[in-house]
Formats: sequence, C-alpha cells, structure tokens
Amino acid sequence: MASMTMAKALNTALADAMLDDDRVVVFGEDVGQLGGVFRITDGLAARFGDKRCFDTPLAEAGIVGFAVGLAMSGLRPVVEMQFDAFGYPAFEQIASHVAKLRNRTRGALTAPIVIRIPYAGGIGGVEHHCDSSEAYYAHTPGLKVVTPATVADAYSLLRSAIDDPDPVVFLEPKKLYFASAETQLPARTEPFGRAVVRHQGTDATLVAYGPAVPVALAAAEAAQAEGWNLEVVDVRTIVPFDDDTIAASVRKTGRCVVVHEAQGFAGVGAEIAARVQERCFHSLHAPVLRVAGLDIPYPAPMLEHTHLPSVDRVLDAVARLQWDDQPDERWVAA
Amino acid sequence: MASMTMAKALNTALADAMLDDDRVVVFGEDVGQLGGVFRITDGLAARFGDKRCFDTPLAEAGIVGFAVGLAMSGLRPVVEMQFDAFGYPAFEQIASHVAKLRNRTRGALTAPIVIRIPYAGGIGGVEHHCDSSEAYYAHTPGLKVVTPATVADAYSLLRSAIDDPDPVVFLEPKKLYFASAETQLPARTEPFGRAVVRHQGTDATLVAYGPAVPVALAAAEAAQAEGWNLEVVDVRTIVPFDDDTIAASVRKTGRCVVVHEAQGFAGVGAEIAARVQERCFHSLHAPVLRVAGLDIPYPAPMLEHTHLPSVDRVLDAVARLQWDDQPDERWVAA
Amino acid sequence: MTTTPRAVRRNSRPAAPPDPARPLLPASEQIRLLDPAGAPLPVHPDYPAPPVEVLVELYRRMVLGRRFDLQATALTKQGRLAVYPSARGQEACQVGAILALRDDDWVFPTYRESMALTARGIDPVEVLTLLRGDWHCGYDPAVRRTAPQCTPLATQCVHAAGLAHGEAYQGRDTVALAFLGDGATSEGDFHEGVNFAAVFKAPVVYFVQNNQYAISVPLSRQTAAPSLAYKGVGYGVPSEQVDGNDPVAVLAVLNRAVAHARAGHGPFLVEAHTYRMEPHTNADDAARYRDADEVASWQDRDPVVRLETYLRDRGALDDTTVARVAAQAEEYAADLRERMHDKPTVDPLTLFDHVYAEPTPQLVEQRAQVRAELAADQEGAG
Amino acid sequence: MTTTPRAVRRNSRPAAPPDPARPLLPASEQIRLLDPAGAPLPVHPDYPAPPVEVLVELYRRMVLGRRFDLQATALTKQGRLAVYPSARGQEACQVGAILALRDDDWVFPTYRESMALTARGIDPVEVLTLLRGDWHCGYDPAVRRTAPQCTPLATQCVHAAGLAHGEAYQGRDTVALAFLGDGATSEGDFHEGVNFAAVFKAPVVYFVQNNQYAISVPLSRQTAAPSLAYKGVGYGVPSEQVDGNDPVAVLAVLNRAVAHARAGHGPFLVEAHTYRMEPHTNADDAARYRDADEVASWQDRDPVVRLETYLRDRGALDDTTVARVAAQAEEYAADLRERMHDKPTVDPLTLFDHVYAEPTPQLVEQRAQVRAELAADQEGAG
Ligand SMILES: Cc1ncc(C[n+]2csc(CCOP(=O)(O)OP(=O)(O)O)c2C)c(N)n1
Ligand SMILES: Cc1ncc(C[n+]2csc(CCOP(=O)(O)OP(=O)(O)O)c2C)c(N)n1
Ligand SMILES: [Mg+2]
Ligand SMILES: [Mg+2]
Repeated sequence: MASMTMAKALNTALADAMLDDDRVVVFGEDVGQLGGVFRITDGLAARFGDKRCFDTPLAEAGIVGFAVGLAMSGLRPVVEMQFDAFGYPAFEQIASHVAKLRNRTRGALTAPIVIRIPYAGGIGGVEHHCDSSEAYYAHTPGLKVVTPATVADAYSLLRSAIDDPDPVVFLEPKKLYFASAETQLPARTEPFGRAVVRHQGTDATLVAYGPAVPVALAAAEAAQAEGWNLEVVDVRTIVPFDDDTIAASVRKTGRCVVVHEAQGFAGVGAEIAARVQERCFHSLHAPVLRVAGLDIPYPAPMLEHTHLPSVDRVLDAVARLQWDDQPDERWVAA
Repeated sequence: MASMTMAKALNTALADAMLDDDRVVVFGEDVGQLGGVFRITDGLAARFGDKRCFDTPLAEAGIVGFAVGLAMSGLRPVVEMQFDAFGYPAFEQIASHVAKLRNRTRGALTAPIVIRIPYAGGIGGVEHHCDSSEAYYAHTPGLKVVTPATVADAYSLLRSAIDDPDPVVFLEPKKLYFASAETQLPARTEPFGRAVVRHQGTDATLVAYGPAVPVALAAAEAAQAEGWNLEVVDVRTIVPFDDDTIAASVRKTGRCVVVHEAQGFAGVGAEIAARVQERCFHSLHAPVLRVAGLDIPYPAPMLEHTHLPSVDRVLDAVARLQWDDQPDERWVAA
Repeated sequence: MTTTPRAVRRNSRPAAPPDPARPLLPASEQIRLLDPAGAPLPVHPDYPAPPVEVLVELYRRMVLGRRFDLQATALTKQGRLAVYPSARGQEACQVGAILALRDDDWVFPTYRESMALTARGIDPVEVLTLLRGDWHCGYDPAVRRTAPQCTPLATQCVHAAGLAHGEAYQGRDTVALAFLGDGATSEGDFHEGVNFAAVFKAPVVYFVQNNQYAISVPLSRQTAAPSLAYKGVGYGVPSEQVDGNDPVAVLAVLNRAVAHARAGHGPFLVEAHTYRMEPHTNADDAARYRDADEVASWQDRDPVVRLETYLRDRGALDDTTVARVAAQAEEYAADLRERMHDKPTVDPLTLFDHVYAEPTPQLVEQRAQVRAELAADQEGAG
Repeated sequence: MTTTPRAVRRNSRPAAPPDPARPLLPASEQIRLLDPAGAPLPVHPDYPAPPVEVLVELYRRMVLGRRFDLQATALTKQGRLAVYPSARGQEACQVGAILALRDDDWVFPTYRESMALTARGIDPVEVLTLLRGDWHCGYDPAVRRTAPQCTPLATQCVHAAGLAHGEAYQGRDTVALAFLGDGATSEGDFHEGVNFAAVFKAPVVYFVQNNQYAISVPLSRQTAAPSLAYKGVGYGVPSEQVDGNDPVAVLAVLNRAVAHARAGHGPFLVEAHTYRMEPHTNADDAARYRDADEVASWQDRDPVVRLETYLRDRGALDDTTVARVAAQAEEYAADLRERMHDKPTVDPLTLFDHVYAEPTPQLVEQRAQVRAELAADQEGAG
C-alpha cells in the first residue's frame, strides 16, 4: 500500500480504463498536453496519443455534444468540464440529450459518457469556480450522479462510471484532490447504488457525500468528546440512491443530519431529508436536519469558511436533535 | 367581473406594466408580430411599437444575456423562453449572471429581469416542450421563482415580478393558459412570499403550486366523498418561500402531501417536505409524502397521463398517511 | 495634427498576398442550374449537373415526399397527429440531401425533416411517431443511421461533428449531414458544432434550409450577414449558397459538399434559399406575419414543377412515368392513411424501460406503484 | 454520363455582381503601422496614426500598466493575492482599448484586463479585489461604467450587446467595448453576442486579444479560420486584424472601430495578434505547453519598447520624460504594495446583504444563525 492522492487515483483510473478499453477517449479543455488544470489527465496524451486524449475548442456545449456524437459512433467519451460553473453552458446538451438519448430511442442509441466535473469549494477559488452543482444533475432523470470522498472510491467509482452503460456526472471534490490515503490500486470498492457507513455510531446518523464527508467524520470525532456517538454514511452515488443503507442507519440511531456544501434550498439534502422522514418516520426522535451551504452565491475566498458546513455547525445541528423533547401529546394519545 | 383566461390576464399584465413604466421592454422569440406562440404578448408590438416589444435572433443565452445588458443600461426587460427546455441554453447566463449580478457588485448593478417560461405539461406536447424546470431555478440563490395557479394571481404576480428589483423566473403553467375565471383586472393579490390557502380543511394539508394546484383542489373535492377534509395551500412563490402559512396549516392538520408535476427526485417537493418535517415534527401524525412526476424524462403525449400527478394518486397518498398507525413504541416510551 | 515622418510617405506598402479567405467564401449569388421555370442555365464549372437517372429518382422521391407531407397535414386535421410541421416547398432540399448521401452515411434531421426521412426509406409511420405522440422516436436510429429528429435547435450540429469525428477516428469514411434552419444558425450550438467539425476536420455537411422564417421571425431578424453561407469562412469552412428550389442545383452542390467531406477535407456549409409554403406547424397562423403575395411568389418557383419541366424538356420524363409516380404516391399515402387509422396502444410500464440500462431502485419502486394503479384501474373498470 | 443540352452550352453565365462580403472582410494581413523594432511603416489609407500626444499618453499608461502587472505578480508570490492572470505583453491592447473610448463609454473586461482597468483610472486595489478574494468586484461598475471582470468566458459579449442597445434605445451615444480572448471566440455566447449586436446594430466593439493560447491550448485548436477576424462577415460585421504589439496600430484600428460604432453603423470586430508573456496565471506551468524560444521571439516585439523607440525617434519622448514616467510607475507600484500590505477584514454578515434587495425570510433566518455562531465564537475566543 502506498500513500496516494485522490488526484493520482483518478489519473490512474483514467489510464487503466484507457488501457482496458480502446473505445475510451478523453477530451476537454487543457486535458491534453497540460494534463488538466488539476493534472487529472496528466500523461494520458503522451501515453495514449493525442488522438485518444485531446484538447478541444473552448466550448462546453461543444464538448458534451461532441461526446454525444462520439458515443453514437461507438466510443466511450470521458470529458472534463474545467470547473463546476463552466458546466452550465453545456446544460442543454446534458439535460436534453445526454440524459435522454437512451429513452428517446428506446435504447437504440445510448450515451455512455462520463462528465467529470471538479466541483465545490474550500480551495479559495474566485467566483464561478466553487459551485456545488450536483442538485441540477441529480434532478435530471437519465443521469447518474456520483461523487467520491475517499481515494479508493475515486479510483473505483471512476472505473465504474466509465464502464457504466449510462451517462454519469462524476463530481470530483476539488478540495480533496490532494488529500491522500494509503491505497492499493486497482482498488474496487462498492458498486454504484451503495452508500457506505464510514463511521459506526448509535446516537445519530450524519449523511454526507463528497467534500462534506471529511467534515462529517471530523464532527463525529469531535462529538465523541461531547458524549455523542455519531454514525457517518457516505452517499457516494446520489443517483442511484441507496435508501436501504441510510434508512437502516437512521432506524438504528433515530436521528439524522444531512450535510452538504451546496446551498440548501432544493438541494440534494432536501431529497435525502424527505426520503429519510418518509421511510423512518416512526423511528425518528427528531426531525431530519440539514447543514448545508447558505442560500447565497458562493462567496469570495475570504468568506468561504462562513458559507461552508463546518464541524461546529454540524455539532450545533446534532445538539438541536431534541434530545430532551417530549413527543407531541397527540402522539401519545394516538 | 368578466370571465378571463390566464393567457389574457398575463397579456394584460404586460400591457399595464408597459403603460405604467417606460423602462419595461418585452422581447424573445416570436413575441413581436406573432404575439408569442401562446399569444401572451399579443398586440404589444402594435400598441407599444416594435422597439418595446420585439423579436430577437433565435438564441436563448443571447436573449437572457441581452436582458442583462439592457438592465445595466437602466431598462426593465421581460423576456420569454418559448418553452421550458428551451431555457436550458440560457442556463449559464441565468445561473452565473442574472442570479449573481447584484451580489457580485454589492448592489451597484442589478438585474431586475423577468424570465417568463411557459412550463410543465398536460397539453400533449412533444418532447422538450413539457419540462417542469422550477427546481433548477429555485436551487439558484439570487433568483426569485414564481408560478401562478389562478387567473388573478397570473396578473398580480406578473405585475409584482416586473416591479421587483430582483430577477424573477416566472413560470407559466401551459395547461392553465386557457383556463378561465371571473376576474376583475387590475387584480392585486398577495405579494411575493405569501402562500395562500385555496381550500380549507382539517384532516391533511395538500401543498401544491402552478399546474398542480387544480389537481390538489380536485383531490380535495373528491376526498370529501371519502370523508377527508383536505386543506389545499398554493405556494405561489417558491422563492421566497412562505414557511409560516404552510407550517400553520400542517400544524393544524397534522398531515401533509406535497404535489407537483416535476420529477420528484431533488425537486421542490423535497424541499417542502424537508422544511415541513423540520418545522412541524411534533405535529405530524405521518411522514410528509410527495406526489410528483415520475423520475423519467417527460413522456410522449400518449403516456403523459401516467406520468402526471392525478387526483387518484393524490388520494392514494392521503390514504397512506397512517390514519390508523400506532406510533413507534420508542415514542411512547420517551 | 498627426505628423507623418517623411521616410514613411516615400515608402509604399507591399502588395497584399492573395486573401486566404477567398477559397472559403460562397459565390456571391445563389448557385442555380435551372431557371425558375425549369429551363437549364449554362453549365456551372464547379457544379456539374447530376446524372439524369438520379434526377428522375430525385423527382420520384420528391413527389412521394410531397404527397406524404399533404397526407400528414390531413392526418393532423383529423386529429391523428398532435402536430405537424410541414415542409411543403422544401422538397428539393429534403430529398436532394438524401440522394447526395450513401445509405451508411449519417443524417441529423430536425422536426421538419419528415420528407427527408421518408426519402431515406424510413417507414412513414415510424417517421410520424414523434408527432403522433406514442414515443419520441419511431425508427431505429442506429439501424437507419439517422439521429432522432431534433427539437432543441442546433444541438444536432454538435452531435454531427462528434459522430463524424468518431467514424473517421475508427477508420470509416462515413459522412454526416446535419440539417438545420435559418433560425437555428443563431444558436450557440451551431457555432460550436461547426467549429468543432472544422478544427477536427470532421466530415460533416451542414445544410441550412433557409426558408426565410423561424416560425414568425424573418431572416432579417436572424442575421445582418449578406447571406448565411458567409458564416463558413469564420470557421475556415468552405461554403456555398444555392437556390433551394432548384433540385438540380441542390443536388449538385450537396454532391460536391459530400465529396469534399468524404475526401477528408473537413466540413462544408451549404445554405439553400427556399421557402416554407405552409405555416410553421398546423398550429401556427402564418397570416399574422406574412402576406399571401409573398407566399404566391414562391409558388412560381415550385421545385417539383421545376424539376418535372426540366426532365420533360430533356425527354427524361413522360406522361406515363409522371402518372406512374403519381400513382405510387397515392398508394404510399393510402397505405399511410390506413396504417395511421387506429390509435396505437402503448404500455405505460414501458416508461420505465429505457431511462437507464437497469432501472434504479427508485424507478423499480415507482414502476411497482404504477403497475398497482393500473391494476386497480382495471379492477375498477372490470 | 451527364448530357448537357446544347442550348445551355451556348449561353454564358452573367457576370457576378460585386461581392457583398468585401467591405466586411479584414485585411488579409495584420494592420501594422510600426515595424517590430518601432520604425514607422508607410501611412495606411484607412488607419491614420493617432495624434502624437495621445501616443505619449498611451506610452505612459502602458508603462504604468506593466509596472502594475509586475507588482501584482509579486504580490501573488507573497501570498497577498489568491491568483493573478498576468497580461504582460498585451499592454498595447489593454491600454489602447481604453484610450480609444470616452470615459462614459462602457467596458466589458475579463479576468485578464487588470491593466485596462488601471488604465481606465480605477483604483488598483479595487481592481485586485476579485483576485485578493475579499469580494467579487472591488470597484463600482455603475460609476466606472465598467462591468465586473468576467470569468465565464464570452458571456460578456452578450451583455455588451444589450448594454449598447439599451443606451442607444435611450438616446445616448455610448459605445460598449467587450474584451475577449482567442479561446473565448469558440464559445456559443460569442456567436450569440456578436449576432445580437449586428442584428440590432448595437454600438459594440468586440476586441479579441488573440494571445495565441487559451491556457495551454494553442490557437490551432480553437479555429481553422485564416484568422479570427474572418468571423465578422458571418454576422455582417466589419472586421479588422491588427498587430496587437504595435500600439500605434492598435489604437488606430480601435479608433476607427469605435467611430464606426458611435456613428450608428453597428458593431465592429477587431482581432489583435499578441502574446501572453507570462503563464496563464501564476498557478500555471507554461513550460508544459510552449517553449522558451517561442516566448523569446515575442520579446523582440515588446509593445512598450516599440512605442518608446518610435516616440523617441519622432522626438516626442526624451530621457527626462521616460524617467518621469518610470518614476510615476514606481510610485504607483509602491502605493499599491503599501495598500495591499494588510489583509482586509470583511464582515461575514455582508454575505446576506446583496443576494436580493431585501433578504428572503430564509436568508434572514440563516443570517441570524451565522450571527449567533459568530457571537459564540467570540465568546469562546474571549
Ligand atoms: C433551443 C430551442 N429554442 C426554441 C425552440 C422553439 N422553436 C421550434 S422551431 C423554431 C423556429 C426554428 O426556425 P428555423 O431554424 O428557421 O427552422 P424552420 O422551422 O424554419 O425549419 C423555434 C423557435 C426550439 N425548438 N429549440
Ligand atoms: C465558460 C468557461 N469555461 C472555461 C473557463 C476556464 N478558463 C478560464 S480562462 C480559460 C482560457 C481562456 O482563453 P482566452 O479566451 O484565449 O483568454 P486568455 O486567458 O488567453 O486571455 C479557460 C478555459 C471559464 N472561465 N469559463
Ligand atoms: Mg426557417
Ligand atoms: Mg488567449
């Protein structure tokens, strides 16, 4: 086992996928000779040739639409949107074509495209470089939406994404790119559709994904000092969503806080909260709470720490889980 | 009082706003001489001149970005996206500029733009003409998101939207365009940020907006036969959201079903369910349920009735509100 | 106020080298091989007329296409189609494009290309599936090498670039032809698509049917360019403009465009000047934005009549053949009418079949719910 | 196989009318009024050199701009800026554009236009606010008639069209100048913006600084066109290409472009061929994609040196003035250094102040929560 960054794991996943499958082509802005602004495609052009890993004109709808065409010709495109907000120009191509091609044609044409997006904040980026855009994609049927929080998952989920017969929006938490862990590649972790308990606990469940997972884990750590034993579930694949693992955890703990970086309103956290209360209503000792980004445009670097879910904010939410409250009397009367 | 369609009310609202405020300009695709494919801008070009109501080149990012520039010059643009899915090409302009201009410039520049979008289905439209796209906008801080369900609201909310100092995504339920009601214009109804109880009830609250409101009302009607007395709340403005009215209703009834046309996953209904259970946890006798569109691309005309929330589906959800259930024993023990 | 040093005045500027844009620019006037009445014009050095037997086949498919189009409009009036965007008047373009291609080339049509699709030999019932409303695409696009009819304007321009590049990348000499309208050229995706094709030298023919309107919006609101064909040079793409109601010229120009692409020289842009004789769709009211005189003036340039005249004058067509083709067209229409008579049944549960290769657990759940509802309905009805 | 009727062969085609595209096309070579060493070239009939006193002022602001740019790069190394995209080498373009405009004209800059903004007289600390990270825009864009620096590429092209049209609509003769890079021309918003401006005859100058790279991607991957200036004709927009390291030519060409727009003739597209001497930003590693020789070759065309040589040769600049300007630049940099020394404090509660004119109830709630957290933190700390 060697210590490895998430960036390196992603880079290796791309290389291994290209090695295993001739049909895989990688393209986008600056992904060729430069190896991507985050170096995730580093060395691929040199190793596999500039026909398999190449730069395109600077146009995101173009990149995604080009991928649709390439997929129609039988290839397996993996494209990069350079930053989260720069996926927005491609929104029509993603929502109206990538997501729908299989359905429109009853499976005659498919779009096994991976759209890699470095996303979310915490790296002091200027405006438009730190958006958490997962909800836009998760709300669009036909897309799978995946975001790794560990180095091994980064490798394994990206391999799964490339192998997947359907389009995958693959969201890479920028702030974790250079976090490292002891990892032996090729690691294969749980498949799509499976959430994973990252920290066992009994008192409450923290549900998180991507960049919020380390925050949740740190909160669980800190909570121990306050006598709370928190369970942390990493969602991993937002679509398809793993109701079972999450509901099982909440049924066990009876309390739940969802944590994510994106602005809260109509975010994925709302979906998770709604699902959890639907499924675990009688097990819940308190409402499902959410700790999310504020409902504001992503702030300038000097203020991002105020915006982002912090360990303190998570612990505050846990503290509000009505540990002493009595149930509504109507309940008792029922 | 005269019987009037929603289309006519919207048309009158535009005309009245143009009359009251010289700065209001109306543009988009086919909104000039044709009066819009739904005739919402009918007669405006003739009445106010083709400089104030005009057709543009066929480009939605262009239309929205042009509006940003016009707003910077001091005008009040009201633009039309011809159909819901044809707002997607403008997504970057909407999310990265319209929504953020005020915040980026600390209020020095603002974007008092109204983006009118005929949305949702139920009219037998072909693909890409029936999307319910409200969640994309509601999740984007800086936008207000409004959708009328009544003829009077159509007029009043559109006037409020045009007067508003902030950008408003104004979602017009296509299938209600030609629904009519006795209405005296200029009607002024509740302001932004206020939900309205459209039907009083005591047993459960149906929360709906836009095209789902008539469905909820019909369900409330039908429920009477089954002995349920349902309250129907019309959200009206998704952003800003009226927690108070909705929470008050649910605290009173103890049960809640959210109804909307959009696919459910990560939809606005999730937000509403999450908010309601956060605020009304101890008043809830059952989980907040959602009746939404299926998590599929909008279907072809012949199958849309299977997709759309129906009175039956709403009543089924109401029936699942655990009318006989016992609470979790841990509750009683608490 | 500006003083110019003497030395400068004395020099004269060197002669400019030949303009690199020249070979990319279209002719300043539409290419035309027939006059409006159908009489042949002088031979064009760059655009030889296609073989006469091909022109007879072009005529045949145009007649069938027009008959199909009329039938589809009639079906709309009878409520058998939800909506129909007629292309009457654009037969030369729609059929010409198909005849310029091989069967294994790819076509990227829009909602208006019904006649192109029937000319391609796709079952007319399958062509109308989208508009009848039983599914989004009725034919098998992989087998027919024809993308589903595209509604989000200009988005197909990028797909065509990708498909063409992908084919070339895999060593196949496929050409992709993307149809689009005058209005669609204003969309960003047109720009991005043509540019991608140019940069990757992808074998795509972009074929703009400039029918003068985007719904109600006239060309003058789409562009201030001398003509849409002038957009090519900005991408380094050779371009041409052609009289879109001259079937011989359309086919000749597209033949050259396709040959250019197939030879590996990259994309080619063709603008055909034509006219949509009917409203945008049956739901449109064209009287609101154009007058009858304008429509009538285009009637005189009818592409079917023009080709018929030309072929008759050349002795390539006689009454017998004309009658035989007309009969074929009637048969084609009758068969379509017949087969469109009954409303198709679509199983609502198929809604869940193609969202993903495997439905998500969420869809499995929703499917079960719908199945239960359907069962309950049947019980209720039974 | 094709038989052409005799009648046709005999006719000859009528002579083509003059090409309507001609007046819109750029010169086939870059406009250049100085040679690379700074010696004047023959007078250009279309582009008279600007008055010498204007050129001296151009020189002054270019020197200040370059000094500012160096200072900003230094501040980045010291950690005072999060990131800085240098424009060293592009001084002629950035300052020339500003001098071509009136103060009440509007400028639409990108992240790279720091030197243009300082040339416009905007406080350099306010220019750097975005990059220091205390807020998204440091200056008052309404007062400075300068849009916030735009990061989403090419989106500003549409804003400029709208602003210019809005000004004209309200009877004002404002011109808008939109800066963009070579890479940004590939975006759909460039296409839509220029087209809107053309159709509405909006007074916009689109000024492409073609610095040969979009981060690492060379121009050859952006376009197959002979030059970016050839994009204009497709919109009916007159265009020109200019040596972007020739300050005299840049200003001359932009003067004409601005005059054209101001006179009501609609937009004008200018491509300046130039070079970014530094990496894309301080975070970039340019050695990965271009070699030192290439960079060195552009050093020889340094726009500041070139203008200085020219002005000295003309006797419009002497050692005294050069020294005075250099001293001004040092003072400017020292002042900036000084004022950037301390990290600014930003009240986190201002995060809620400008999302809407009035915060929503949801934001009021969140604000209260953050306020409570801050209070608790202070208590904890106190
Ligand atoms: C992105 C997008 N915006 C708007 C529409 C609505 N719409 C459908 S057809 C049409 C006009 C298209 O005109 P043109 O490209 O000239 O093609 P034509 O219909 O004339 O064949 C419009 C605006 C659409 N389908 N897609
Ligand atoms: C829509 C969008 N996509 C991608 C980016 C990321 N990005 C920032 S600068 C840049 C290169 C821009 O090149 P060019 O337009 O030539 O301008 P230059 O930086 O050379 O001045 C890229 C790809 C962006 N800012 N916006
Ligand atoms: Mg058209
Ligand atoms: Mg550049």
